[in-house]
Amino acid sequence: MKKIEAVIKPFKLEEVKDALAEVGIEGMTVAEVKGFGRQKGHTEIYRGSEYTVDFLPKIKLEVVVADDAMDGAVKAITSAAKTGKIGDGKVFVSSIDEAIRIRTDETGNEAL
Amino acid sequence: MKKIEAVIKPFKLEEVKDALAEVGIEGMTVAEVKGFGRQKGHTEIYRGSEYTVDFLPKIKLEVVVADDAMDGAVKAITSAAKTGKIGDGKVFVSSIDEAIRIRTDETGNEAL
Amino acid sequence: MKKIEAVIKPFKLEEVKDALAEVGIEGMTVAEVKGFGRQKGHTEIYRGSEYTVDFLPKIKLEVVVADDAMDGAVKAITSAAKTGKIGDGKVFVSSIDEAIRIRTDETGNEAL
Amino acid sequence: MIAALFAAPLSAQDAAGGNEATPGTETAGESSDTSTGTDPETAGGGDAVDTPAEEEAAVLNSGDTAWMIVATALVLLMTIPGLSLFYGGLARRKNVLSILVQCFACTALMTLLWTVYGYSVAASGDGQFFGDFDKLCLKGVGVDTLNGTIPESVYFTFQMTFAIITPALIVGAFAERMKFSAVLIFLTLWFTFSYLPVWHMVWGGGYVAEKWEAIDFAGGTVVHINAGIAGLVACIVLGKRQGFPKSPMPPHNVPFVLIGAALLWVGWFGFNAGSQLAADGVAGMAQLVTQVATAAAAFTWMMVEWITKGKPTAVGIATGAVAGLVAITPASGTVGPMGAIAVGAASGLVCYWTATSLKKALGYDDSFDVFGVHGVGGIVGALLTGLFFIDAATGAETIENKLKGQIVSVIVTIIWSAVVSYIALKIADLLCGGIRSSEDEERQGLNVADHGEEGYQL
Amino acid sequence: MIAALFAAPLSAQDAAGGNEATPGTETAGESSDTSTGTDPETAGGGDAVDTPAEEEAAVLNSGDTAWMIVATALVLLMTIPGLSLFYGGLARRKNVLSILVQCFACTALMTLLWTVYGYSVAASGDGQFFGDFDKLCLKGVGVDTLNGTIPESVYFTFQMTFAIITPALIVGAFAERMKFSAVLIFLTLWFTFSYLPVWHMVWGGGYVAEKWEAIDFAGGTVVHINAGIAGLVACIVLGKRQGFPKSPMPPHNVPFVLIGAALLWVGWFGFNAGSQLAADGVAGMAQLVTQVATAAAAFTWMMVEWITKGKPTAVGIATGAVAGLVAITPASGTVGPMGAIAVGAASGLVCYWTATSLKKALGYDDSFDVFGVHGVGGIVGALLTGLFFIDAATGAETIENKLKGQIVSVIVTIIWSAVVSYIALKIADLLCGGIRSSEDEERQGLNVADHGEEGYQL
Amino acid sequence: MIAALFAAPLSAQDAAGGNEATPGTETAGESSDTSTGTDPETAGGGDAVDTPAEEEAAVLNSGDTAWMIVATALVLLMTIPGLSLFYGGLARRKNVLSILVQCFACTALMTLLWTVYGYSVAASGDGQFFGDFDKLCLKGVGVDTLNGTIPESVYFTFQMTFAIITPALIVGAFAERMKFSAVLIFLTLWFTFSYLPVWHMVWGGGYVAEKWEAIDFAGGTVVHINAGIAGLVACIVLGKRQGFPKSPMPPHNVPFVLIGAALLWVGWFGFNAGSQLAADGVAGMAQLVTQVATAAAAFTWMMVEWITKGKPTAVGIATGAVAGLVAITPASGTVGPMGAIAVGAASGLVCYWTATSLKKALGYDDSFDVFGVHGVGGIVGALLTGLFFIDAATGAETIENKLKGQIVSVIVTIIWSAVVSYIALKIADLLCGGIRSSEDEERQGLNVADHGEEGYQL
Ligand SMILES: Nc1ncnc2c1ncn2[C@@H]1O[C@H](COP(=O)(O)OP(=O)(O)O)[C@@H](O)[C@H]1O
Ligand SMILES: Nc1ncnc2c1ncn2[C@@H]1O[C@H](COP(=O)(O)OP(=O)(O)O)[C@@H](O)[C@H]1O
Ligand SMILES: Nc1ncnc2c1ncn2[C@@H]1O[C@H](COP(=O)(O)OP(=O)(O)O)[C@@H](O)[C@H]1O
Repeated sequence: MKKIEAVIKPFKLEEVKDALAEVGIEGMTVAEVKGFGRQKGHTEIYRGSEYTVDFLPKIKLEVVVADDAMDGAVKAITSAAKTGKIGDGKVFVSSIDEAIRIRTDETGNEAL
Repeated sequence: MKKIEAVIKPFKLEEVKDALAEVGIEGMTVAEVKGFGRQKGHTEIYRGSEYTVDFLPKIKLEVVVADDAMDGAVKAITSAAKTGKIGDGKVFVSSIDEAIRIRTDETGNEAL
Repeated sequence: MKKIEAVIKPFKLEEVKDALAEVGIEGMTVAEVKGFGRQKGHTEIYRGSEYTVDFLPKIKLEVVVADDAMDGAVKAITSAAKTGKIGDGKVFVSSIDEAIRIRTDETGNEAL
Repeated sequence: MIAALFAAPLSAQDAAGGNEATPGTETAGESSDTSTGTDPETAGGGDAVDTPAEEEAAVLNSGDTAWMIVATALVLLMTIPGLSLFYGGLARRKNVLSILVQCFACTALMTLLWTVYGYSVAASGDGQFFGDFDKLCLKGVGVDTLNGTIPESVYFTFQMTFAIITPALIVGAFAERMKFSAVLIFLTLWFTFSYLPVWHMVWGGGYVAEKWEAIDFAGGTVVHINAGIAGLVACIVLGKRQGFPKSPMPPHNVPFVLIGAALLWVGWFGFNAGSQLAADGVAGMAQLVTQVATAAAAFTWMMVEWITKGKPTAVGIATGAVAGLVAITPASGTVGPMGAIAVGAASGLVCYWTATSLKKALGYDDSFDVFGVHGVGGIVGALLTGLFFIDAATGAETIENKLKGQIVSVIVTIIWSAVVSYIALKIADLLCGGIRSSEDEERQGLNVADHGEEGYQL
Repeated sequence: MIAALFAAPLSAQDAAGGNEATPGTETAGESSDTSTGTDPETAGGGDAVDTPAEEEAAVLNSGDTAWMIVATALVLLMTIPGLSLFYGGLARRKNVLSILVQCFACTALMTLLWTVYGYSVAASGDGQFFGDFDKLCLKGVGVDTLNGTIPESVYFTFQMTFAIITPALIVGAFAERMKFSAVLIFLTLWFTFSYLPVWHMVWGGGYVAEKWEAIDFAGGTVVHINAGIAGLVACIVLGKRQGFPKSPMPPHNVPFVLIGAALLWVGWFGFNAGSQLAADGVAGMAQLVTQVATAAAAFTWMMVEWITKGKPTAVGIATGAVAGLVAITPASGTVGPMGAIAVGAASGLVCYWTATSLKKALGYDDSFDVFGVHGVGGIVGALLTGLFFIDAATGAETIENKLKGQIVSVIVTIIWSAVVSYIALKIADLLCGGIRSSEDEERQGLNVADHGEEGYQL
Repeated sequence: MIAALFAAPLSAQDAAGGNEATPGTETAGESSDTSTGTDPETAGGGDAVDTPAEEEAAVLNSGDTAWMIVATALVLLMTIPGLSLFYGGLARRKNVLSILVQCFACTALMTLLWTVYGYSVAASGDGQFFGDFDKLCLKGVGVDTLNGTIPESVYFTFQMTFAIITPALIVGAFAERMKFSAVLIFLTLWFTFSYLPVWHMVWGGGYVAEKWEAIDFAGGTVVHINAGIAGLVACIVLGKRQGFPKSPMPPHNVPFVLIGAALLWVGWFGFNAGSQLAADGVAGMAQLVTQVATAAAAFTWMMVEWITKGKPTAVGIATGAVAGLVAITPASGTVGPMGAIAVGAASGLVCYWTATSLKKALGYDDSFDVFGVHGVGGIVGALLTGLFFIDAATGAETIENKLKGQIVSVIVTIIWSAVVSYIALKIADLLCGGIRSSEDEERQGLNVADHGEEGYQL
């Protein structure tokens, strides 16, 4: 099994979710994170002094899929999350040794 | 070393923590995440219009353990987190190449 | 490519970020997490009853780097995050199969 | 008939007490020269010192003055922090500061405009639609000038707080998508060419008051219909927020919404009972009916939502309360307790229907239902004011003519405000090179885009 | 002796000033017919217009009216947003809206009930336990009806705000686990069969007032003991919240707790000084002792916590302030500044002990310590009121008989409220098929379960 | 000249109205014996009952009393929750509770100190720098004692609220790094040896009032300069917060900042108009100029920031409003509407410059700009008060001597407060073994370190 971690722009979450649903992926876990990279932040002002905020709000999406479902899932994510502007984010793929569904103790692909 | 990632129901955190302590695991990192899966969300109302909230609050638990401690840890988590109802969550296991304790620069199992 | 996950003390984030910049790493993702370990928590009081809070606020930093950049990155993090006091945190290294930059569909090291 | 029923407590008492006094007449006991918030003679406070007739009658009453100083503070409390929180809580987190700043800036700006020319144009002189310039910069108003039994300074500041909250109400309609600069320009123009003339027409002895003797005790038309219509026009001209109505936009801080509604409720006593300009029986009854109507509206909204949607929401009960406050405003000087329950229940029902069904049907994006609550609630109140009115002096019901007056004042206000709003928006559009924030700014949120700040660091 | 010491400033002054006037007597200068909030004759406001004797004396005083209109607004402010925030902040995030909605709905509901029958049953007629139906729907109350020197409408609305906050106080005891429908039914029954009769017994010339001349200037028994006992019974009948006391349930928003406490403090001036029904020296002294006692209680709680727990908490100092406000309530018309310090310090100590040690010992789950603060604080205040009372007219200390009256009124209230509460809960239980939320609803939180909303989107 | 322009509305009116009455003179109509908040005779409220002359004149006015009871509540509202929220929101999340508790504890502590000896030392007796002990524990003050037309109890409590907010203001300067115990000790010493004597010198007939007849209608020197200087000294002695100014320390809750500013604004009407101690034309004009000056300052700050920084911030407009409120305080009894605009605009400009440029240049860490806003704003106001003053009685401008008096009072206050603050800090240092929290405590945040609580569980 593969774990796909995607860091995307927050307002793209809904579209990505729908895109994944279309390729049959019905489970995922998301977290609010802050991202630092090429995309420049904005400046804020407090009592006359300005400072730059360069950690930008992003959404981190984690999906564990069967090996063969991987390519489809990655494509779905990248195409749905793309705006073409700096800061669209990244997708990272890694390997999962085992997956277990707590409720049923099913393991492997059945657990997903 | 293995990394165990478990997505569980928030109110189960305490029990899982205690279960892990019993098998001698004294370190973990948790994050508040939102989960999407089989478990259906609830509907909310705002000025007459209803909408479904299908990302549900979950807790993601990360524990890195020595290879031999893995099975025990996984069992501890699954049994403590189980309610038998949809939405209990998943456990994912992956491999860790290296671990370092920042304070002491110890590496490998000593770092855990 | 390698993924470096570091759990550090929140007030060390800026220093770690700068240290990584010095070794040429310009991208990272951070999340607010809570940590449980050797470091003891504090006690709080509510209407006369005291209770211990043992999940402490930590920052989890994720950086994906090319294999050869790994050692430098790890050193940068550990040295910048170190206070020598219990609770400095951990660094975990694991392998990444693939990385994609959503904006450009670049893959591998180009994506970082 | 029905009116007799709902206004009964008043007239019955008038008989019993052997006192003809009724709000809206010249014989309301010790508060005679201030008993009618709508009386041409006194509404233009300044006149008090001009007409020799009232000159001698004019003696300062410390009780009335004490009440009016406080009423003024209460009405300011309605805007900041009351309305600011009500709207700010309804906004999405990324826009909360833009709402708060718009309310604050409106408070500061209108205070200055009202001082420099607003008061004079509204309350001085007796044109049909506008007043005159005799009191620019408070010329001739000093420590000892009186308006009835209170210092004119107090009357001036009390009315100023109305001039502050009315434009601020509109902010809720175009929230989350309008440039801050455009907001300031639009509100300035609207204040000058819609608020002031409508004030003069209804309270300053102008067209509506003179020709139609319409009743607007505390501002149903001048404040609420006037602002509600401006809101509707503005949100239509601006267009919908990105993603509306597809993606839900739940309030980011519901407790703020309820704090805001609560402060509006409390402050409204100053608004309604204060409009009597005296601490007397009419003021007391105005406070009573305000409380009762608000409760009836909140309760109605809650029950209707519970029945139709399955759950009574916090935002719902708070919105219902505001709807009741709006509707009782014009009637608060003439209606009785039972009439108040009717007014409240009616506005709860109608506003619920507007803010939910009608809005969905027509598809306009009135962010926080300024039209649905203030526009519609104000109309409901204005009409029922005519329906439940009884001329206690004669005891005769004069519903027909009363209703006619009310209907006319409503129509005049709607048309006037709509036209002025539209033109004002176009002018703002020209001056600001577009009144709408850019797509990216709207997405990023106006906190950072317009004000360079984030709402919270939690 | 001790009493002489603590009430000294009053009597001393009475001598010096060569003026017998003292709160609670018939000779308190220009406010004679309203100086005793507990005087059977005037408490039932309506009587003012019935007894010919007072008929002629009855002239509206604009100063008194101004103060009472504001006092009414202040007491409403205590419930919304004051109490709502105090309780809402103490709740866990998942339940904050259920608290706010319960307080809001209680405000709307009680306003209607008080108008329709509450006022009449409490304040009209002279039965032993209940009043009569003469003033249903405010029959006979109009713009010109007076109660003493203020419009009866104002007296009615002022007392309404008491009828609102008292049931709302109970909400804190059964918070986070009771069905919303059951809450409304329970509060309606309790209001009708416990609040109204106790009001009538203590303030309406009923049993306690007549037979025992108990002193309750602003509502120590009628409001606080009454509500505190209802809370205790309710939380015991309902049972503990899941996880109590094992898992900690810290407040989700401590700043809200302090804002709420602050607004309660400020609003309480209307509650206590307003109970004088006039703007005079007694009202002024009532405000003074309220401020001093509250400060003493807050400071005491802070120091005790600091010493015993090592740290003075924010929730602690806020709770201490509320305890002081509760305790001084019945005494605020008769005690002097030094007595106020004693009352405050005593309540701070005793309530701290109840809310911490006693509750732990007995193991009941009074979510926000309604019994610990209002029940116990009310009892402390009621007793000390008798202890520090001095009959200035005679100068003689009458502690014995005074104390007896106070003790009786406390016991009567405790028993009455406990019995009614228990029965009311059982009835609600039948009507709602259980008064407690389901396990899942409680775990999910009542925001979503009862109201279909989340508190924040942060 | 210029003065004539800005104070014109007043004098013009005086001519027109054929009435010499002007605030600050002995002939201001029916409020003569209370018209000068700065008049030695009446400021020391107690005197009212001592001098036989006033004895007979002294009759309670229910309107004035009604207003003053409410004004007292309004000024308390300024500290809790007003100032607490303003400061609490500006703090970082980890310190919000320490701010709130410090404000609350200050409220409780100062209430007790003012009661036990503060009032007597400040307002009783006629020494040059301190009063006497005749009124310790309110000796001789009872229900019937009057101060002018209001009960002395009300005057006492009203002044108590000033004694509460003044030390509380200082908290903002040393926020986020001072031990709670040290805070309490420092404030107690400062209150005793700086607040009380300055009060006596300026309002109690002491040195400044007697020798220089300085005008301080509502507390520009006594409250704001006094506190502002103490804040500056304290933040310098304490040293900077860790990371200041390198790492940004943005407010954790900007909506709280705006709610706080709004409540300060509303409450300030009690502060300024209340200082007239009567509900009359002077009070009305004081409220008017307070509103206008505040709006002018908020608007000025907003525009300056918009022009210089590119964006108008929420914290900016709120801070500007406070700057305006501070500056108009001493002038609110004598300046006219146009003068108020000038005072507001000037303070907006100068305070903006101080809080941004000057602070950065000098590098001191005045956490929430207590010196920048209250110290500097107070000075601006005090000087302009002299500049815009017109002696209407003679019609002659007496700027020179007036200005001299103002300058002296400012200098005396600055020196006195600075010296006392420094010594008080040193004493606190000794008693607490250091006044500064440990490095770890500061990093962890004072919520947990000092109070064992976290602000939110969100
Ligand atoms: N090396 C990395 N490791 C982990 N996350 C990264 C890395 N580089 C970028 N990111 C994440 O991807 C987000 C987008 O990257 P950025 O360089 O800003 O734009 P782009 O993806 O278009 O190159 C960043 O905000 C950060 O969260
Ligand atoms: N493929 C997946 N990848 C990552 N997380 C998942 C995946 N499927 C489910 N989850 C997580 O597990 C949680 C529970 O899954 P769900 O299907 O709702 O119930 P169950 O675990 O009982 O099958 C989800 O809320 C989500 O957070
Ligand atoms: N086995 C583990 N798996 C995952 N995270 C861990 C583990 N052990 C510790 N951590 C994280 O590292 C943080 C610091 O660990 P701790 O034992 O407190 O101090 P130290 O790192 O100095 O040994 C913890 O708060 C937790 O977030």
